[in-house]
Amino acid sequence: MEYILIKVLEAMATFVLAFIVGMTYGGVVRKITGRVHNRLGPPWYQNFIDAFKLFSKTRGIHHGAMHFLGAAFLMVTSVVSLMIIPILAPGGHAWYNSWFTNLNFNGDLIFLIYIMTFGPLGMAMGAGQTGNPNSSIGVTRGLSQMVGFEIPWVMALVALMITYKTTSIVDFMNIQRETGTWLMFANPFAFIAAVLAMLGMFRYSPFDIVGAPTELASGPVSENGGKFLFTMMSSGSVFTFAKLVLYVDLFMGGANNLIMLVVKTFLLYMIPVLYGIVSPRYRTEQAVRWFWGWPTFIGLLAILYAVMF
Amino acid sequence: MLTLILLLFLGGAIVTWLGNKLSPVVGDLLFLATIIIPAGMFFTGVTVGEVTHLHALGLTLTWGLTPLSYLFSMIVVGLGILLAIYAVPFMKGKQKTGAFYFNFTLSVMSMLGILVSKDWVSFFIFWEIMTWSSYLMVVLNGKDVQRVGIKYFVFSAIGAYAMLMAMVIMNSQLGSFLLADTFNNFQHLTTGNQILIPILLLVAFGVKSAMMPLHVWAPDAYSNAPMAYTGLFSGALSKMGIYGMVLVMVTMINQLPEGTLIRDIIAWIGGFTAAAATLWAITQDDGKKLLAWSSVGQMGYIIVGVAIGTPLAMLAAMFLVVVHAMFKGSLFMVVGAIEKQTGTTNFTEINGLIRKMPWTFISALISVIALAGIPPLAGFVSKWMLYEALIQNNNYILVILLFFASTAGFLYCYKFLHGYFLGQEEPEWAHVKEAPVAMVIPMVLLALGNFVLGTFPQLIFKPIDAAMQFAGYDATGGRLWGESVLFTEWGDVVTLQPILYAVLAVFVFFALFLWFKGTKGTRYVSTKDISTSGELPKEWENLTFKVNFMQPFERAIEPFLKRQIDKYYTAFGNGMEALFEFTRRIHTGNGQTYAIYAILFLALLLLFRVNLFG
Amino acid sequence: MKKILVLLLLAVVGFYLAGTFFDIGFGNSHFVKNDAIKPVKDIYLQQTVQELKVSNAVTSIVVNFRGFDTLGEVTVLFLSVTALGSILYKKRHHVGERSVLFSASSIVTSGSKLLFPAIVLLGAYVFIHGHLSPGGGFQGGVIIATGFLLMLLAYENYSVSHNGLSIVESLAGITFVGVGLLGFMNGGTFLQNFLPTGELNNLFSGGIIPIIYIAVGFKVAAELTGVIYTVLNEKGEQNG
Amino acid sequence: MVGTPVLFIAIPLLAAFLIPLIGMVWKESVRIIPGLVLAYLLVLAINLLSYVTVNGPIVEVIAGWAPPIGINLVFNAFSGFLVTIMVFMGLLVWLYSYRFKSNVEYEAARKYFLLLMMLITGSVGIVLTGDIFNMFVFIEITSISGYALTAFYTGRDSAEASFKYLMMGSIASVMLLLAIMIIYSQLGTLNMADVASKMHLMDPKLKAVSFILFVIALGIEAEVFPLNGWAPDAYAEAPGPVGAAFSGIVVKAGVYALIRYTYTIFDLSGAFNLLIIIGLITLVVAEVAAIRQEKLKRMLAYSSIGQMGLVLVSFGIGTKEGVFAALFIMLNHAIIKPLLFFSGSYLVYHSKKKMISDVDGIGKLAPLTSILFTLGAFAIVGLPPFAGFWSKLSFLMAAADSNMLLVIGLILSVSVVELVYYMRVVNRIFFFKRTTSLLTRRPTFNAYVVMIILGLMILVIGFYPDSVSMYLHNAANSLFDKSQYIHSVLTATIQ
Amino acid sequence: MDSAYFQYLNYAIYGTAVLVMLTGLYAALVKKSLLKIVIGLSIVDSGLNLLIVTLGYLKGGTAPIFSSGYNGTQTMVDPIPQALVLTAIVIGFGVTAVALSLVIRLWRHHHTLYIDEIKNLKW
Repeated sequence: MEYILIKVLEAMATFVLAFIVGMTYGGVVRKITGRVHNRLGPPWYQNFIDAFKLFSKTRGIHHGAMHFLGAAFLMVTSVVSLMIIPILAPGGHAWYNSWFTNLNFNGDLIFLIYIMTFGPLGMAMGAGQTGNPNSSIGVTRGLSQMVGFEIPWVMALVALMITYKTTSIVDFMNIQRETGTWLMFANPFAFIAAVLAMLGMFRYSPFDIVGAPTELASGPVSENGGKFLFTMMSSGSVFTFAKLVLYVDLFMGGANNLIMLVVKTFLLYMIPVLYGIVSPRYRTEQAVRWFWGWPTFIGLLAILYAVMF
Repeated sequence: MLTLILLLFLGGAIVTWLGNKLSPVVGDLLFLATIIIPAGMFFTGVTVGEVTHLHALGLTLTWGLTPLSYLFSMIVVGLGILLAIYAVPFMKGKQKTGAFYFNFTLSVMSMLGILVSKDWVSFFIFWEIMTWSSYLMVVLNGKDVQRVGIKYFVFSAIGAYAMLMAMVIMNSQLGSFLLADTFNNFQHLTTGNQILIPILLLVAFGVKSAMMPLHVWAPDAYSNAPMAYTGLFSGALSKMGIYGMVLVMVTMINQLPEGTLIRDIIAWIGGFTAAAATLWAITQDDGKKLLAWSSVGQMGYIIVGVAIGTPLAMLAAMFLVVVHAMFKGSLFMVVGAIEKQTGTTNFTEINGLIRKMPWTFISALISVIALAGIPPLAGFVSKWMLYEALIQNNNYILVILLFFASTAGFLYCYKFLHGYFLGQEEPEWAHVKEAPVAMVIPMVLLALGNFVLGTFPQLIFKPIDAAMQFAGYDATGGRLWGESVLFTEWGDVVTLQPILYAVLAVFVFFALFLWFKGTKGTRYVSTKDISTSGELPKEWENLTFKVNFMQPFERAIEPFLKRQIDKYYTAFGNGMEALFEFTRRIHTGNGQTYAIYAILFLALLLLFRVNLFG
Repeated sequence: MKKILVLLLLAVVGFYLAGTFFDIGFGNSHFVKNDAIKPVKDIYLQQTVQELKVSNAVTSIVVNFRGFDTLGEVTVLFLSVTALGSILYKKRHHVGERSVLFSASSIVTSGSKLLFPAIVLLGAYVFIHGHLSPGGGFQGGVIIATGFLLMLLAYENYSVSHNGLSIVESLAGITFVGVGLLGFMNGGTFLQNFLPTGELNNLFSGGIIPIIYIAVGFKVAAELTGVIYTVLNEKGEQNG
Repeated sequence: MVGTPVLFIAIPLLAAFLIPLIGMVWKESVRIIPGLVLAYLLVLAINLLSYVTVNGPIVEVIAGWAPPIGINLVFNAFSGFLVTIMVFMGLLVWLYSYRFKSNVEYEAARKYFLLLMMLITGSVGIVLTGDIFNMFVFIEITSISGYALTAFYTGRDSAEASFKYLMMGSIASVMLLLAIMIIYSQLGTLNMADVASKMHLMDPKLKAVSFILFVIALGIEAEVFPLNGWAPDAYAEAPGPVGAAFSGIVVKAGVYALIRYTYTIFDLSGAFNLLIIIGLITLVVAEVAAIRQEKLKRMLAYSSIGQMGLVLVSFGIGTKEGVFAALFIMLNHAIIKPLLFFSGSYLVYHSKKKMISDVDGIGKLAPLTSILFTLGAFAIVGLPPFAGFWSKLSFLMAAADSNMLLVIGLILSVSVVELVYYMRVVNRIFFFKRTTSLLTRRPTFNAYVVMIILGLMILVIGFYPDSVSMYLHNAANSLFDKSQYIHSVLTATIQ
Repeated sequence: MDSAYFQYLNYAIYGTAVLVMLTGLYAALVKKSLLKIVIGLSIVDSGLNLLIVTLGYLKGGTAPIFSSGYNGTQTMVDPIPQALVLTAIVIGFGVTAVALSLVIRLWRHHHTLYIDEIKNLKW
């Protein structure tokens, strides 16, 4: 019992970390985007303010049970992914390292891929129940795009798996520590494919038709306000952080301490953000076909590379 | 005992049919009794290894259960009982109830028969009974009979005849119809036959398991049959193909030097089946069709697993066989319930049933999540093992294909749920009520089964392990799976229980959080009360988004959608019919011409006399 | 085109058929030369005289050795009459109304009246002496039928009783089968001779052979007359 | 033993000659007497068959002249088996046509039943006779009855069909006589056994020519392609029960004759290959033509031809198993095809044109007839657990034992075609909307009885094939044992 | 009567018989009138009968009748073909009768005897 309590506390700590970092990133990105667009942009802590405001709202509307469950599903996904992904490298010996192990040994990459789709699906269903056609349109676009980027993403992962004969994230980190080479250098094609997939995963331009901020009222998220939007926002931030950590774990050898973690994730995060700021938007089918074009080819190269070497 | 059970089914089928002529109620009762009594006898009275011999025409028919067939027969019987309970309210007030009961019972009987057959003759007999009884189900509603029904029967017949050919060749070469003999003495066949026979058998089983390019019958047939039957059709009947395929794979193909090649080919075919069927499923606007294509796709996964044939892959395939029967059975029941309550199954017509049919929705939700392979439900277990197996077996590209299929599968999963239950709640469907209890209970039970198996797969792994040991695999317990744990030989692990608890805990926490947070201030509003783009929609505005639901994705896969195998078959069929039409005109109708034919034939024979008779 | 094809085919067929029969040869004993082969005809010729005491070997073959064939043959005739009736059968069939109406000259009418008894007598002679001289039941029956044909042609109102024909036909047939069955009861085989065979070249010789042949004669005469009569009575739509 | 084989011929003939006489006094007799005769013959056949099974073949000498001098009838396991089927089917056909609509008039009924009885007698004679010329006579008896019965309905195009039949039949009889005479000119005998025992002495060239002529002649009777142009017309235009009798009885006799010549009389090795070739061509062309038919009975007719092709292929395999399978197919076909004709002719009864589309949705109006038709359709395409399956299986086993993989493949592909057209009809019966308002006619009580008997037989053989397999085995053995046949005939004495 | 003469007769007689048959067949296969076809068929029969009877002939044979004038030494021609031909003739007669009646029926039904127009049943 005590053990479980400690575990729960540790998980909460992980969540809080992810929440803070993720929210901050969101704010920073908004700021950077503003600057690049030659506007002032909101302050970096704007997201916290938004979240606090949403959280404080006591009035709201809902459209039924699934509306509730959608948000809950999203949160489940974020949290469980966060628990599966090792936040810090197993080699690092900081005193708080063991806080962040959580469920690291209970799932592997394939598990992660699947659990990560749980949330979007849940949210999609929540959006579906609202009855807002725009929500559903956003959902179909989002799911279509997911089919697009999943292919290079999985190819990159498979390339790694066949080289190192494991699917466990922890093992990948150990391997990088032992060999001293980051996997992004060991199999550059895999890294490129994964990063290209990441562009779609984070839904920044040119792959932001899902949210489509201008034409539609924010796609799946429309009709959500107050606690629902707060839950979505926070779980989105946590999820973003989790994904970044996953990339770092897989390709950049993980982080030995929190500073390195923040640095690495932030740098990685800048790739889609900066690419997105300067890109126009793809239509869904264009986006999907784009993913099935070059990224997939690079993914194939990655697998070929893995098989050959 | 086996004979008695099969006879009970057969006699029951006839009695039910007759009883239904008397009065529908008698028919219902007899039907339930016919299914449940022998099924109960099967569960209680039949032991693995018991053998019965029958004699016909100088051939010995041998019946008995093996651990492998026991696994499958549990699906058949279990699903049979649940669907039988479901079918009674489903068929109430419908036409041809008697025929339905008759064919349903016969289907169950024939499937059990296939599974207990230890020789090819009885295997084939039951196989054909299964074919025609299911065929009569497919055409039962009289819709598009000539196209759908004939297509199903032609493909079934091609498969069955391939099997027939294979079995008579084996009999003539090996002198035995016994499955065991033909498998054990496979090496004694000539090289040509060693290739020919497995291919013929694979065609036979491939047709039933809807393997590409022999799948074209499946979507139409599945969707055309009464929904109370389709669960059995897709859940159990198509598994007979898998059963046969397992037999062939583990025995014959293993003994072939070219075995690996054949395995790879079949696996690729399975992969393509999964991917293509998924894409087609996405484009469907009818829930039946969608599920039908989805079934084809799922069979593709199973075929991949069986074809790869490593212990892990086989384990995955077998697990998926069981689980697919559960979630697909449940989903077809859902569609049936919706059809029963609303009269249609088209997504573009139905909206927002979630609040009218909550239990149906819950079973649909759970089953769909299982179908999508998302943890912690049962579908995930098989998917995980399958991917691991493929990667470990160096099928890298194939695994990508399956990943793609599975990801694309989310689209139709969502489409299914959204199509029926979500979206605008139109007043048109305000009158719809929840389905009768007898229909809800079976589907909820099946859905819950997915939930249980997702975390405690060892419940099913145990019989699967027994079956696999029978099929010549080493014991996999503790090596590839444990109590709620999945392993691989690489050392990858998924522990299911903690994850389930984590998921449940987080889920409950946030659900409660969302519920209590400002409960008083949160009120329910109807789906009409929304804001689109910040504006309140007008009264006349169409808020229902159903038509061209997946248009963006369909546009993306447009080049694929243009190529339908069905079209090629149709072209082939038309060509054949034209040829037939030409051929039959040999009989010109002029008696004189016939006489000339006779003289022509005489002249020919006389001319070739030397060639013919020396 | 069709003609050429047919001619070509017939040429091929003819070539082979003629070739076959040229090989067989004409006028010589063409049976395969082998000790094993004792042609059946020798036995027939021998037994005709010795056993059956019938002088006309053809008759003995037709009525006794291969009497079963003849029974079938009679049946074929019987059937063809029935078939004729069935094929030309009409619901409202006016019996006795001739479709072909013409009047013969008085020479013909009176001549045929004269000839008719003679023809019938000749026919009767031929089938009664079937076992002694060339001819027999079939031939005699046909002769008698020509007599009726003559009468039918000469007299437009001449009619034959359908029932009468039918009765004659049936009785004759029953006689044939009945004699056969009697043989079956007496001798153990169908159509077996059970009467004394008498002496060669006597009218009363040959056992059952004359009886059968007489029955056949009646039968053939009745049947052929029936055929003629039926066809003559056929009411075709001339102006159709 | 309660009788001898000659009664199969003598009794019907006697009855045939008696009927006109008795009919003058008692009109109903024209209907009843043929039935009584056939019933008696059935009893006789069954008795003799069980006697033969135990005691070996019966060779009946006729006119007191032992073979090879006189004509003889052979009732062994093979011919006895066929005779039993034929007589049984004949009885059922009689029962079915009893009180048939067009027979209510006395004159028509007399002719109809007389011809029907003679059709059966002729077929039985073909099977029983041991003399090649005698066989010719019986073939002619059968043919002439057949012509007349085909043209029985004056309202249809039946005369056309009958004329085609007659043309082909005449050519057949010419060829048959030619062939018989060639054999006679060489061997000086007409007795089958005698001919068979001396066949090796014959000049191979003449042998081949005469065999070819036999094949043409008997092929016309056995509906072999390309000699079967008459068959679909005749089947379709003849009254329903006559079509059934053709497919159930007459064709069997034709096939029997062909087989007897191939197996017993001639010793040509190429003959078996010829059988396979013509059988396959017949099968393929017939099934292919059947699928494009618009009239129900024509479809059934083509199907029947196709089945005969299958029988020929099966005989052509030339092994005992092949013969067994062929006999089994013949038996099943004799049971199933009449059922299809019987029920089918009621299904399209209401319609003038007898199109397949006329059966749309009739399953509701005439459920029992429809179900029986479906049963027949299922059985004939060889779906288990019905009778047709076992014969198909034994055929395939026989073919596989002789390594004829291509033949198996071809036949199975054609079976798919067969399946398609039968299922199309079944679909129409049960699952189509009724388009015509015409009412169907309820089958007579007799017809129901007949159809149900046939249906039950299909089920019985389907579930318990051993019920007939012994007879089939005996028959196959008996056909195969050529020397025993020759011996038993040539040593026959007057009993 | 030398053998060369018989050789010649061989060709002449069999040739004639076969030719008659072929003529009849030609008529049956080519002529368009039903009546001519029937006539053709009976010509074939005649040719065949001729053929059969000639088959039974033996050099110097007499009629197979043991009449009082028969001295017991002469060869007799083969009686069997004669018996058979009798049967064949009768059967031919029967068939021809049926054929003609069918022609009458066809005329009733179609009002033509032109065989190419009597094609209601086909394919």
